[in-house]
Amino acid sequence: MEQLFGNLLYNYEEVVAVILFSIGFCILLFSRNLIKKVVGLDIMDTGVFLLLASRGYIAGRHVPIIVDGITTAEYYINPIPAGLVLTGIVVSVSVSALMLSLTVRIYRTYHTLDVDSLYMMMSVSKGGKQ
Amino acid sequence: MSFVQNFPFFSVILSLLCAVTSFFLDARWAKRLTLFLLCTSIGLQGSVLSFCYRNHMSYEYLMGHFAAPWGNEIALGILEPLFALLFATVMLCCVLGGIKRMERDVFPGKQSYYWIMVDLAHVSLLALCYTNDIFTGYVFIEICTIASCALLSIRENGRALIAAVRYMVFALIGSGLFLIGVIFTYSITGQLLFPQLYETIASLWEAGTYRFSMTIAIGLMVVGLAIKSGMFPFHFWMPDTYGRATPASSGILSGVISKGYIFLLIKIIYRVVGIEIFAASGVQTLLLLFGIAGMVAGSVSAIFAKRLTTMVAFSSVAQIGYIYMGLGMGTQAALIAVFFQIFSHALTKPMLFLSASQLANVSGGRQDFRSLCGAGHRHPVAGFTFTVGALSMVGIPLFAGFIPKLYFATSAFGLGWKTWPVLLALAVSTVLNVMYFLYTTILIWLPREEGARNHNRVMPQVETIVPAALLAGFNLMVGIHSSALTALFTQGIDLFCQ
Amino acid sequence: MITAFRIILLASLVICAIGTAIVKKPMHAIIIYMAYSVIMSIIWVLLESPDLAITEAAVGAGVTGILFFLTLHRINLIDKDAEHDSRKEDEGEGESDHAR
Amino acid sequence: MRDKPMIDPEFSSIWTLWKNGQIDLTTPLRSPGHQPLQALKEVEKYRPRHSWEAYSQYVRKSTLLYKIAATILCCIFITLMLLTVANLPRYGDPNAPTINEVSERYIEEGTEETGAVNTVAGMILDYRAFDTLGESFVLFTAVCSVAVLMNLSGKRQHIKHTKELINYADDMIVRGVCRLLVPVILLFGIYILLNGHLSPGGGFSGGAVLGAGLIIYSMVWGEEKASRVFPAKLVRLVVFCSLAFYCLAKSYSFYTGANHLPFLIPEGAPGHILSGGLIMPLNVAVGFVVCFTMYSFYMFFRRGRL
Amino acid sequence: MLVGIILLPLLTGLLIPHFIPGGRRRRFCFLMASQIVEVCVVTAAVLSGRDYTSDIWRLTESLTIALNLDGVAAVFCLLTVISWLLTLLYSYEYMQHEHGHEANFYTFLFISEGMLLGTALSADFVSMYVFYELTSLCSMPLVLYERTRKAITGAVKYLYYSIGGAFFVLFGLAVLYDNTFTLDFLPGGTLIPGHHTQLVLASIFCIILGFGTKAGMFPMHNWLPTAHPVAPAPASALLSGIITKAGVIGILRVIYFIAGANRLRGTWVQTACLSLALFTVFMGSMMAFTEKNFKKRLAYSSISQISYVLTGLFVLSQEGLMGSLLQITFHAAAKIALFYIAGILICLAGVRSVERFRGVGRRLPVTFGCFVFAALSLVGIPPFGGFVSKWYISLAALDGLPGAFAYLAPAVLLLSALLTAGYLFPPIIRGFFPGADLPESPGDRLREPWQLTVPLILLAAVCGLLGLFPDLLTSVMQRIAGAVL
Repeated sequence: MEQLFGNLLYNYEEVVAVILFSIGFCILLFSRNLIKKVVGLDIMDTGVFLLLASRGYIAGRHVPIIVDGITTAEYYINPIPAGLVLTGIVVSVSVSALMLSLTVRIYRTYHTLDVDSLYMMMSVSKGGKQ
Repeated sequence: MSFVQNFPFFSVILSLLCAVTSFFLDARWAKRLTLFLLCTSIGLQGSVLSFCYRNHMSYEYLMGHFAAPWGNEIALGILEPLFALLFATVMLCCVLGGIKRMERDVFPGKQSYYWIMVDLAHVSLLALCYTNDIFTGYVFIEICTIASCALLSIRENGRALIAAVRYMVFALIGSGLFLIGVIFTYSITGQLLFPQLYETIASLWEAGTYRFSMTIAIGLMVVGLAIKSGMFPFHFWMPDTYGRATPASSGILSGVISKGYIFLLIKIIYRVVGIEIFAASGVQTLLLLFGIAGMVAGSVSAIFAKRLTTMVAFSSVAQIGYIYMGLGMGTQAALIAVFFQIFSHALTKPMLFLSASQLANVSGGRQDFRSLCGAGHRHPVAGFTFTVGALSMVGIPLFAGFIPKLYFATSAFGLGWKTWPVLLALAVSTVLNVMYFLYTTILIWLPREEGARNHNRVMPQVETIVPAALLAGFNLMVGIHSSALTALFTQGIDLFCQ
Repeated sequence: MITAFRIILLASLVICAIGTAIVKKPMHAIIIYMAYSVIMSIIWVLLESPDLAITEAAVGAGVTGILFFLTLHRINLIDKDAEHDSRKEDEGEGESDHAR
Repeated sequence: MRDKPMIDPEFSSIWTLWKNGQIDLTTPLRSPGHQPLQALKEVEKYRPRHSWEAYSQYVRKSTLLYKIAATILCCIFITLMLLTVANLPRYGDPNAPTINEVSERYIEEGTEETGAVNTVAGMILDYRAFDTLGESFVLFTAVCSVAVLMNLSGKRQHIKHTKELINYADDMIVRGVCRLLVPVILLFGIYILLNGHLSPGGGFSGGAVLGAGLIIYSMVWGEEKASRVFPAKLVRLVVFCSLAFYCLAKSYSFYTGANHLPFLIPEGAPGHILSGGLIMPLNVAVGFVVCFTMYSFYMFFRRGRL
Repeated sequence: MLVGIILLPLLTGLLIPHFIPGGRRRRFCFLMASQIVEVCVVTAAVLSGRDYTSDIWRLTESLTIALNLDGVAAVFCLLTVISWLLTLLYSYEYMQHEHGHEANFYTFLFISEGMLLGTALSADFVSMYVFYELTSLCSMPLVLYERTRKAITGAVKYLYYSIGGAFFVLFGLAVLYDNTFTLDFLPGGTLIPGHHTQLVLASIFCIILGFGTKAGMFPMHNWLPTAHPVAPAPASALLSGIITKAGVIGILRVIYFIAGANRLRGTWVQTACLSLALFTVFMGSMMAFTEKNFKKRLAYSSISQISYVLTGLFVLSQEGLMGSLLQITFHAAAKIALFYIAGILICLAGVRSVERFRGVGRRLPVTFGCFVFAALSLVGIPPFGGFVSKWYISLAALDGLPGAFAYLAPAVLLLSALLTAGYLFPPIIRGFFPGADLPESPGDRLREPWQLTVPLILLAAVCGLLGLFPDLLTSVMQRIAGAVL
């Protein structure tokens, strides 16, 4: 048990990342406002990225940019997570732009951002027409 | 390295280029470009498939100058081109069958975007089929998600938009979980390509270190893909998504895109994790239970559905339940059954959606079952295709749906306690399928005494006949002459799991 | 020292996230989220990956925030339009309101 | 539930039909006219017609179960996650499994093999270029979908009241600051873009900075002016050209790599601006894509068209 | 050859009613011609004595669709084609009185004939299953023909019961798939000895239940009285005369060719099935006795009569098999004749319920004459056909069955024969002797068209003559049963 907590204390970045992810998850599940849902989505993504980047970090090493010819791997951190996170950030911005435009369209159609009222509209609008 | 082996890569690049070019063109040319692309890609995949089948070989294709584990690469045997071929063919049939309706649903200024999205969905499916790198898989999953959301919401109708939001929320949760799974796997193994991952995971499991994290990582990846492909407890986005989109899109979404995710999942199970570790990690049993629950729940809610397309969409919840049940059984026979199920469902469901929308059209755009009485007489082609699809879904012999049911039933034995739930679920779900599909079939073939007059009977045109005939023909072909497919599957599995 | 700084940053990150969760108005949530992104980009620097820091600062704090604000702006515009239309409608079909 | 009668009474599921045995063919169905566009309008113009609180009460009741289930799900999820994190290799551990031959080769031979001093740039643009190709197409897909959703060129969708915005260009301070700021931002972006293979940054960061600069520009001096500077055709053309160039260049290197043909692009001496083979042009292409993606996001949200 | 036998009616049904120009008469001549050709082909194939076998295609790599013409198949095929021939002749006149799309009727009539022949001819379990399902599907539109509420209800009920039964069969098939050497039909059975015995027995019981659905065996008999009366008379004649026998074929094949009589003899399966069959015999007669609507009464009587056949099968002895084959033949003849009569009564005299039969016999003497013959044969009065079969079945039961069943079975059969007499003779008597207190005069004699009466008379003659000279059949059936056991 204490070994477990010790590990948790060591991996505090990852713990924070997981907590962020869970907060985003909760916002996504519980918030009734579409815009806040999108915010939650972004927080979720950043949590994931923090997790990934902190996996690549090594204490006391430097940016993986080769300066004055030192090419020993012990001098630099692991470059792979940085690249993956770069991809992830771009993906997340595209996704949130898409979600926001969906939000605007929905507001234009139904004049509300509240999820429950949206479902009410769905339940009472004439579903049989195409 | 013979020239044919470049073809998968060519098809990927070609469809990327087509997408970019359509961004610069108007709708008419974009349409022609997309159709050309789909036909070409069918040709390419077909030639690759025949090449691999003749030489019975599987090979890695470097994407760049650096071999694994340093560079990206794609790997293919027999199964990958086979499924790519299936996906391209079904997409072609969908867009052919849906063109007229799409041009009525989508605002003319935006139709070129529709074709771009079809191209992008196609390329992402190809990449999901061929990729040998788990992170590439993630990237193309995202492309697939965004493209399918656009395909869904391009029909600017309120319900479709809400459906799109729901779909996006679930899909993004899914890809987030998948990404976390990938990260855990990476931080345990330090690898991203399938073969190296396989070796490292096997050795780690032997050593017994990080077993818990490994299990959780596997579970996260599986659950993420399962959410995106609509496994039972996470299927809430499905009915509206499939029921509200324009028919071509619903065909593509339900027939092809979910299958793409499932194929990636199968690759992960068999080529990254390895089936023994997958079974040992206990995720397998989970899949079995959820699959069985989905088979029953999907059919039940289909019986209570009030619109035709919603009913069809719920039935695909049940059908995907079959697939997950098969993955949960975990034997090779079950895997073959799963492949058959993927084939039959991918060939049948678009047919059902297209014909359902045409039937609704001739019923004055209404989808409730009473307006649909006798729609088959008003639009004979659509009625015929719907009948074929329904019979296949029920699992009548000679139709494609019968083969997977038979294989599931025969491969259910010798699984210990799993045997009886599987058989029971098969029984229940078949009976339920009969209840709604055959009933609907009878319904659409009933004449409407009064109503029949004020609807003019639609004379079938070529663009409705051709895709319908194609899909129905494929369906019957799979149902009647399945031995060729079985041979492909067995050889493919040998190459796949080595 | 650096660890303490890092921990402070992470704590404020969590606080920002929780704040986003609890505030009512979307506007406030968005502002807090932009602060969150800025903190995140500092953390990227501490994690020895400056490319991420630049990208996060430009994308997360910049573009995404602007997109959020534009969304709110569009929504207000739509409301104004709606009032506009409804005024016209009410002049047109007053009795239908009584019918409801 | 108040909203029951609103639902079309003609609707009946298979179950209801099946329960009472047969389809009633005797009563004539109401003959439906065939106008889907009309129907679509109805759905779009729909406004709620009955009391919200009655419904919201009903929703509370119906969503309570969902809330409980979601809470339980979250708790289980968090615990599992924490346990997994506790079971991972330690943070900052120099001999974690991630430090293996892959990352070592990226660092040690990366400069010779790719000619890029910035290992990350070399990795994403040469070793793992297929991912990055997909990534830039994610952006492209997003632009197209946003265009689909936000494009106002449809009928009955033009927005009034656009004049009610504050016109920043009249404000002297804002104008002056931005006149100083925007060129600097753009220069910085270009610098990051061009030095992507030597210093931190690269296509994505530089493109994002450039995009931010363009957005500020068009915010201050108005979209009209901005769209006169960057007309829609131009934006499309640039995006098309850079993505096409990206595809072709990468497919050249993929093809040569896979078929083990000689790769004819010179690597150049590491550390110089003209080095790294294809990396710098690719960075520029990616930068253009990202920049104009951000810009067109802004424009679509702002005025509904490029 | 065998493929031709199946394909000919299929193509006939698909092409001739729709694509032959000219009037109803011309089309009908074509149909008749092709049916006659069919009869000749089948007869030739049977008489030539060689046993044809042909693999059509491979469904999966292990399951093939194969046909084989052995004794049992020969009996069924001859029955089928001959009764279809007569029915075709009958329905030419009859269908004028029905309103509906006649071409579709002929289409599905012929298609279901083809599928039924396939069921009889199939050489292994899988192909039989396939053809069996297709038979149920293709015969469903015949019930649906009139498209009234009742017709739809009947059709849907028929469909659900058949598919449900078929699923039982599929389940059993899946079990047998890996507990048999092969799924081909070999006399004596192909079970792997001592291999999950209980599981195999259970699956065989499931299969029997599943096929029993179509044969109207007790737990799932309920669709018959709903579906048969609503179909037009020719269709219902075939449905209850021949198509129900598809289930009988299935049970026969499973018992004697997959499981093997010796493996089943004395097991709980035999006991359970016997008790079910006997109960059905009794219950069917009772229900028929209480039923007023004539066609419904006939449907119930088919339930009981077909369970005679099943009883004979479950005896698991050569005499039993022979008796049931005889019973199949005679019941087909008698029941088809009776349904023809019901059709004639409906379309000429407009009489549906049994009470209104009074005096109809005088108006339709020929019909009622044949009615007498058919009824006597169905009851099993000595000189008539039905007697022979029931006699053999009872004999087999007496010396073939263990313990109480040996006496119970003949008693039940006798009782149900009495009941049969009870529900068949009163209508005849009423028909001929209305009694003095007839409220209004029954009306003068009606003209009975020859297309309606000729098939009827033929069938009645079969009932009579084959009863007088049973050796014609018994010797053949003896050989067939001997070949099986």
